[in-house]
Amino acid sequence: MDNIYLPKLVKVLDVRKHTQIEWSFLLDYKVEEESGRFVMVSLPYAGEIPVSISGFDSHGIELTIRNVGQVTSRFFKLNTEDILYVRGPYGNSFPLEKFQDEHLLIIAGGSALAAVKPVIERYINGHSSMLRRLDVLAGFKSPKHILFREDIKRWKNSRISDKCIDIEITVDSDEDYAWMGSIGFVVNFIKNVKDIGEDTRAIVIGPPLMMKNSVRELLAYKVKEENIWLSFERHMKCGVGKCGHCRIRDKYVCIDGPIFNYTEAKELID
Amino acid sequence: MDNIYLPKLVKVLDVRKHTQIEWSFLLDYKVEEESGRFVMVSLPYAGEIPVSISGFDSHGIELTIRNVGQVTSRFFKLNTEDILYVRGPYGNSFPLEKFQDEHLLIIAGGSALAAVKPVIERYINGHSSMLRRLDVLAGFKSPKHILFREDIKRWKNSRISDKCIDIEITVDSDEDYAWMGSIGFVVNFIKNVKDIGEDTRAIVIGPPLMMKNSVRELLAYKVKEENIWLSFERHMKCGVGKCGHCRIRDKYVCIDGPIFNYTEAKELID
Amino acid sequence: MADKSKMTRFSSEQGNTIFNILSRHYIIIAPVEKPGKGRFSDTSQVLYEQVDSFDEIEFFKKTHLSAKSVLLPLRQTMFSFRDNKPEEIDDEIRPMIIFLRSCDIHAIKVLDAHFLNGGGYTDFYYSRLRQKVKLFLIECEKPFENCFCVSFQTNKTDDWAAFMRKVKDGYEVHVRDEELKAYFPRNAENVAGPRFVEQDSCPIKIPQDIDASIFEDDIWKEYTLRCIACGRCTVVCPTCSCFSVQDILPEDKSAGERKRLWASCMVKKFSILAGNHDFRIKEGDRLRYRMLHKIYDFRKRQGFNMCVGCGRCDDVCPEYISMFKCVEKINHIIEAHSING
Amino acid sequence: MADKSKMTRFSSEQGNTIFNILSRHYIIIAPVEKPGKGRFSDTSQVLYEQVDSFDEIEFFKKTHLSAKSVLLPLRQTMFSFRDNKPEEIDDEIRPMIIFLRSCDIHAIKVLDAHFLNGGGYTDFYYSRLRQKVKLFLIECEKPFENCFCVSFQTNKTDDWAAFMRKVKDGYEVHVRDEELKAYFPRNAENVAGPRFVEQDSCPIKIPQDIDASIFEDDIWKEYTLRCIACGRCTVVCPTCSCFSVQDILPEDKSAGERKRLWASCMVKKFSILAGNHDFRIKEGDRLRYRMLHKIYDFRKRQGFNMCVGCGRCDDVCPEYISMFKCVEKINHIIEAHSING
Amino acid sequence: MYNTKKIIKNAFRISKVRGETAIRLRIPGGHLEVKYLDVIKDLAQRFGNGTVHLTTRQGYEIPGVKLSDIEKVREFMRKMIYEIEKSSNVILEEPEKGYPSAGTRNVSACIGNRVCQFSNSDTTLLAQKLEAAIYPNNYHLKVAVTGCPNDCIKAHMNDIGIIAGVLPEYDKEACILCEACLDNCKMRVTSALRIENYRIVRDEDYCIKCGECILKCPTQAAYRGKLLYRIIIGGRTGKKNPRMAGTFIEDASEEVVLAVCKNVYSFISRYIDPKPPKELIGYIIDRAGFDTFVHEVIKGITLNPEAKLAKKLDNPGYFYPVRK
Amino acid sequence: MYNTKKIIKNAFRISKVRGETAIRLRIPGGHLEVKYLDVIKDLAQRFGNGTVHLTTRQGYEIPGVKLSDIEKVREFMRKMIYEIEKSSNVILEEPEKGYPSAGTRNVSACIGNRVCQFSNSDTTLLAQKLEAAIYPNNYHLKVAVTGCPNDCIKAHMNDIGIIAGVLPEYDKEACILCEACLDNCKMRVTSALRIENYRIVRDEDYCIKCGECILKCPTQAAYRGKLLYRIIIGGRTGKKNPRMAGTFIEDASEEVVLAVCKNVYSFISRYIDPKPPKELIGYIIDRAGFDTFVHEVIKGITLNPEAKLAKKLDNPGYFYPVRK
Repeated sequence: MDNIYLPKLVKVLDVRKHTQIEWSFLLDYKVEEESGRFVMVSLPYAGEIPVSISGFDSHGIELTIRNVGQVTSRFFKLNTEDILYVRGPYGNSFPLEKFQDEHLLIIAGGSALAAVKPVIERYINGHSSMLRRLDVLAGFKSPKHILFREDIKRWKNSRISDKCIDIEITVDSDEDYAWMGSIGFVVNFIKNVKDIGEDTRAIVIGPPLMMKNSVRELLAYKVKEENIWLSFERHMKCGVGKCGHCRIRDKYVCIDGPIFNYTEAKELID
Repeated sequence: MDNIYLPKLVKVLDVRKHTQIEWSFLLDYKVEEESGRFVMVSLPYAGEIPVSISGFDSHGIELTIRNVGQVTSRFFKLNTEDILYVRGPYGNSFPLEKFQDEHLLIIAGGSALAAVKPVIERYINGHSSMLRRLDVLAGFKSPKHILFREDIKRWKNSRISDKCIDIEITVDSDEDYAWMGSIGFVVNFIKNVKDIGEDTRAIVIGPPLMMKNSVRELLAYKVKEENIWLSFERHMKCGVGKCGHCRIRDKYVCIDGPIFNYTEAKELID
Repeated sequence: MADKSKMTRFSSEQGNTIFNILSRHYIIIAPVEKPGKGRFSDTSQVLYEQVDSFDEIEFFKKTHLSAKSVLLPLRQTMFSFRDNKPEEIDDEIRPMIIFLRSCDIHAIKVLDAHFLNGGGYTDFYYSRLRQKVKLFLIECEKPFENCFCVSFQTNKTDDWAAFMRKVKDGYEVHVRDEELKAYFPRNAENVAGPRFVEQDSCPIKIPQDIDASIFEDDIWKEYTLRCIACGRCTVVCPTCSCFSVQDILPEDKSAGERKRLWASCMVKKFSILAGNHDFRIKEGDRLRYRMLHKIYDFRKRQGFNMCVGCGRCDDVCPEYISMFKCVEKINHIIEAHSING
Repeated sequence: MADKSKMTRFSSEQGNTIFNILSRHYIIIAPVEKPGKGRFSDTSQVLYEQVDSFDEIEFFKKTHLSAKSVLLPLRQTMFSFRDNKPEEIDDEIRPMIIFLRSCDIHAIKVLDAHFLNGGGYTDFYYSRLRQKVKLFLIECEKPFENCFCVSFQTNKTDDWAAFMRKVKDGYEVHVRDEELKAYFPRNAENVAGPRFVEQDSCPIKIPQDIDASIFEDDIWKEYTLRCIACGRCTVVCPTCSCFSVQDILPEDKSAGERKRLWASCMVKKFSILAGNHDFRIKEGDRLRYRMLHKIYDFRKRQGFNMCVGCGRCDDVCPEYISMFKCVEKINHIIEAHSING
Repeated sequence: MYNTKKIIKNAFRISKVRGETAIRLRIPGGHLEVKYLDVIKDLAQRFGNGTVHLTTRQGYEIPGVKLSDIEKVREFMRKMIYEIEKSSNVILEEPEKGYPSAGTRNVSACIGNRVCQFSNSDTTLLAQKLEAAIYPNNYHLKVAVTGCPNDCIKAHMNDIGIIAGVLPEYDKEACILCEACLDNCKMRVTSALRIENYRIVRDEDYCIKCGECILKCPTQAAYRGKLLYRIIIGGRTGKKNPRMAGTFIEDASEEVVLAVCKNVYSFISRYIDPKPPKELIGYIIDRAGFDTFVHEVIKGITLNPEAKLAKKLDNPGYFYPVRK
Repeated sequence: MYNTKKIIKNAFRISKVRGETAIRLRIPGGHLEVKYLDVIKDLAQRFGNGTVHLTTRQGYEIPGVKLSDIEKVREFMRKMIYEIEKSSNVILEEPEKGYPSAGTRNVSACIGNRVCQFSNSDTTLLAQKLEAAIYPNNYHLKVAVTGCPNDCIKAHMNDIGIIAGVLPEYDKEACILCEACLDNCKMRVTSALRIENYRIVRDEDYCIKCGECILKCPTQAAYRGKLLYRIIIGGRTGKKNPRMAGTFIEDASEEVVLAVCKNVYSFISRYIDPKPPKELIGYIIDRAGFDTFVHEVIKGITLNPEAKLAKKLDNPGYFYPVRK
């Protein structure tokens, strides 16, 4: 019998630092590219946490981690060549087939952008063949919280070549007056999205309140419920539907999610 | 109506100091010579006390006072010519008629000698005509407590001229080894008294225990109860049988005493 | 005994008029019940006080303190020391009427014997007051608790200036004193004269002779364990009359006064000499001293008993020591002694 | 159902012999009453423990904790970090016999469904233990307080290796499991097979469908005022199986271990994310979450109810919050909603 | 099954025995007409285990009562609790529901001057007046009245303790200088008396108004003056800082006592930390400060002229050491 | 008339009402079978004024009884007092004479673990054992037993207070780290618990053995170990120096508690000042010294291994200022 809880020892290939507390780790862990899934990452005595895969690469996967807890702080001591415990990937992935040739609007709040980054990359790298149009709305708390600056710059540049891509980065506030872009909650920028309508496919990912407000706004723009997908972040201890922490009603975020169509998600009251 | 409580103002004629705390005051207060009686002496705010008359003189009376209380301490500030409040004399006197031509034994303890001093003086001054024999046994606590040293010397000297007088002065103890005379309680010297017997007349005066023991010894020497007289000292506030303090059974020491024949005294249990 | 035909009856309202006139000439002192004046909280007390109407008088309850304080004040000035010379204070002494029960009238006889004649000396201060006092008898319909006046033959008296009884809506009075007659209406009615208690609830046998053997008995040791020497028995006793003398400077620092204050043989220092020799230290001995005075020693001197059987000592003793029980015990001892000895 | 003719009876003494042999091959775990082991002083508690004789077993009282701790230990080592490499610990797992009532056997079916197949993953640790367990049925002559197994159809079961009943001076047993038959005598007697409770004292109506409207009801606010989030209901529940994971260095500082520990959705931090966002803070919401899982959410996923009606949550709640009452309230809400809405 | 919080608020206890409660009866001031003993006996025999516990706050606790019998119990004791409270002028509006609150505990009192010679007041009566002033109330408050500084009721361990005292008046002309008061005050109290110029002088700085001098005086030269109360606050036991109540107001009148006790509730309601189930007033004062307490509690009260407010609060006690 | 000292020794009170007494009944540990309520009611109705007072020491006081009825009262209550004392294993040799002594007061106890969830012991039972150990005795001693450091019985105001505690045992393997014990200990007690390496560590220096962690633990990983008592001494109110009892022995066994209480009497008898009517043990210790007290009281006692003797006695309280 397989022991689903036994992690594998994985080497850190590269560390990329976005902000003081948000780094990406490139791991020597090869998995099929399925955007939206997560792995369970741990170190002895630090504990185990679920981390979304923020990038698929020929060398392995990229995990973008925020240093906010006991576990993550241990990861921030890691260097290239160090070992991490990894098991997974777990969970479902974005239903890319549903976006084919459609207008896709991705709304991401804060570090949740990491989980949706592979989807964006996928379309940035080969948009015209796959989508009708791509809108990315990403909001951060303040300019210094912005992640993936290099990537975002690249995405924005790709807009020059492809008029059907729009990337809007906003910050909630800018106390340092250093930001030249938009200021305000992402939800307030939905109205700027071109051609938003009932057939728009939307991915919403981020803090609970941001997701709730964004969905409300989308529905106001007549986006159909079944065209909205959310990605849930929950406390998880196993990743495989056993520990119970991530259960919402009859669903386990780890195995039935983390991505839920809004028709399903709206019933998932904690 | 006479107010028995109103004192007279009396002048101090002379002050004679026997010991640190025992002085005699000669007062300009002329009364009949009746040995054994007392006067009520007071000063404003000091209070009033009964004091035995320790000497009768052509000028007045002598009071010998021990400085032991609130009242007496005030007297010890008096000088010649100062005024004292006096009323009395009160109480009965020694039944001198009963001693006529008899053997008289006077046993005195401490300052009580003062009360019996007039009796001694009377016989010292004219013995042969009045008594068969006079024995004086006077005891003091220690040599430095001896009162009336000059008088005693005079009494002792009178012995030389009159073989029927015997004066024995004892001290209870002599810590300073300064005393050349007898040492011991007076009661122990009764056995030395010559010709003691049932017809001996005895006056016993002094502290209660000394009186009790002396009487026991006298009775052992067959002295008849009716030939023993005691002088009582009691707390007195009026001197005239009203205040109640000196009452013993149906007797008031102030008016029925202070001198009691032993036949009567033995019934007087406090 | 009072003649029925000499009784007078008047209403409460008439009484007010009578009182007003009477009180111009006499201070009227009688039992009064004072709420809140008891020793313990929320208790009353029946006291002797100057009254302002007959209706104020409490006719039916025994007083806590006796009336002796009228004749022998708790603190009485003897004389002042103005200019260091003893000088009597010439307070005008107003005539007084005191309402008393038979036993308390007998108690005044005890005080009279002691202060007026005792030992050949007359007490100036007592005498001065006593001359001004007229006694109004009040009756006891039945004995109070702890009373044994019948045993002491103090239940009846003829020694009164007037007799007064409270009845429904008014008073019945019989005035004997000629001076007083003028103040009261003369409406001879057929009402009963003073009724006296004829039977003690617990008669007490007064021992005839007490010899010194009683002093050695263990009962006094028992009393030493019980008595707390508080002196209340002597304070309330109508015949206890011991006093101390103190020279006191008044608060205004004017001439000092020699005063006499009640003293009590039950209380510390009563018999203490300067130099601290005390003749009665044990409580039992003090109690014996007091008790024998009341029932024997006084009689031996004066021919009649000091105790008048009012029972106030028993009423007041916080330790419930009983005169009655004590006399009973003394009788037992005497009896046992006369049989065995 | 058990066939009467297959029953076996043996005495207490015989039982000792049987037990001794049986226990060479099986750890035998059964209800035991332990005096002094209650939460409150001088109270006892009925627990699941390894026993050393049949006579030790408490057949007639409901256990406080269920037997789930046998299959899902409170703290269970997952693997060690020897040389920093995750490594399963190869403890030999001995075959076990657990004595269970019908409801508790049903509870194991719930755990099986969750751990053996749930979501397509098999729980290694549960499975490893579960394989070694044989279930001995004990019967309930009548429902215990707070039981409602009939309502949840867990009152009866056929899923047991053996059935044992305590009778006067001995035991009656019916062994079905072939392996076990060898250990027991074969003296077929005409005794009754397991009796099952046929009627709940308070039957509970299990709601068929629960929509999101229930979430808004005020009853959860009421429960917030009552529930103290102590977690005892989940601890004693035979089907609650949530766990946390911790890496623990043993006291001897040898290789650390990753362990799983029971967790409870009623207790703080259960649903908290790093960064302190919690999805259920109010006690009433936690209670709702637990309650609906038991009677609805699990069923929706697995096809049968999670709650087995053992009533332990009601037995243990210090606030006397009742599953029964709560379901009753839910039914009312649903009813009202279906009428009005 | 049962709403424990409501049950507790109804003054029933949650017993350690599952499914059982204990009936708690208030006896304000501790004095009870014995006719109620029949009801109490019946309660214990019908619903309980045939025993009663006499509590240290002078109530009854009847143990072993089934929670399922609570309705029957309420009905059974309805009349009694109504009458007992009514005798303190507290009208229970729904006596059939039991006591309306349990936070404010039975106001207890020493035996008081109905029996005790030392007591300066009818403590039971004052306890009943206090009951009328402060009950029902959900805030946890323990009030006790004691008749003299002997404090037999242990008012010092209550949130509010009321110690009855008496101002001893003195009639010099009735004093015979027996020194009974003096000796007693020296031996048993604070030696507040001395003799000066043949009269007794009472030193107000030392006199604790126990009234013993009045009790001892054979002539009643010392006699009862005003009844004055010392109000002490903040006494308690517990697992953090057992401490004795400290003086808040000295020589208060009965009116002030009643008004202060009422006002204490507005202080509590304004400053209590709602988190712990029942923050005791001592802890609230610790947080809010004594000055705030004084300000809040004497608001609107005209103090009697003798009354003296403490400048600071002294609650002697100890802290169990707390790990930091 | 009446020998008050004997009457008082017989546990009757001398009332402020002349000629009256009050019957005082001992209820060791405060628990009473209600069948006695009939007798108490009869006593109050036949001999008293129809009321009873529930005392703070958990006895009954029946006021308004004529001293002259005392013999009848004794006969009337003979059987009851015999039986009640017998239930504490105290055999009254002459129950017809009433209680043989009154100095040692009713041993009182909080409701204890017969009802209360917090109580670590059956306080009534221990009170009854103590009654058997120390009653009758003429020395004035107040002993109270409380089930936990909450001290509802106010043991801190007794001459001897017994505070029941429990040594919490801990089964790490049953601990699910819910932190209920930790949070509670921090909020309500002394924060004696901490987490170290995923287990609860109890700091013996801070733990007051209240047992709350056991009550809070959902899995009973914290469970009841040894029952240990804290013996505190010298608490009292009064007119000189109200003060709280201080710790004498921590973590004593029941045997030690009983032995210590017995030995306290030999200390009292050796060191009491016979002059004041009833010198309390605190004052005796003040005079004799704590070391002498310890020496005398632990004489002949083998302390249980956990027991810790205090090095000094701390009695927090205050002194009424005494005029010098």
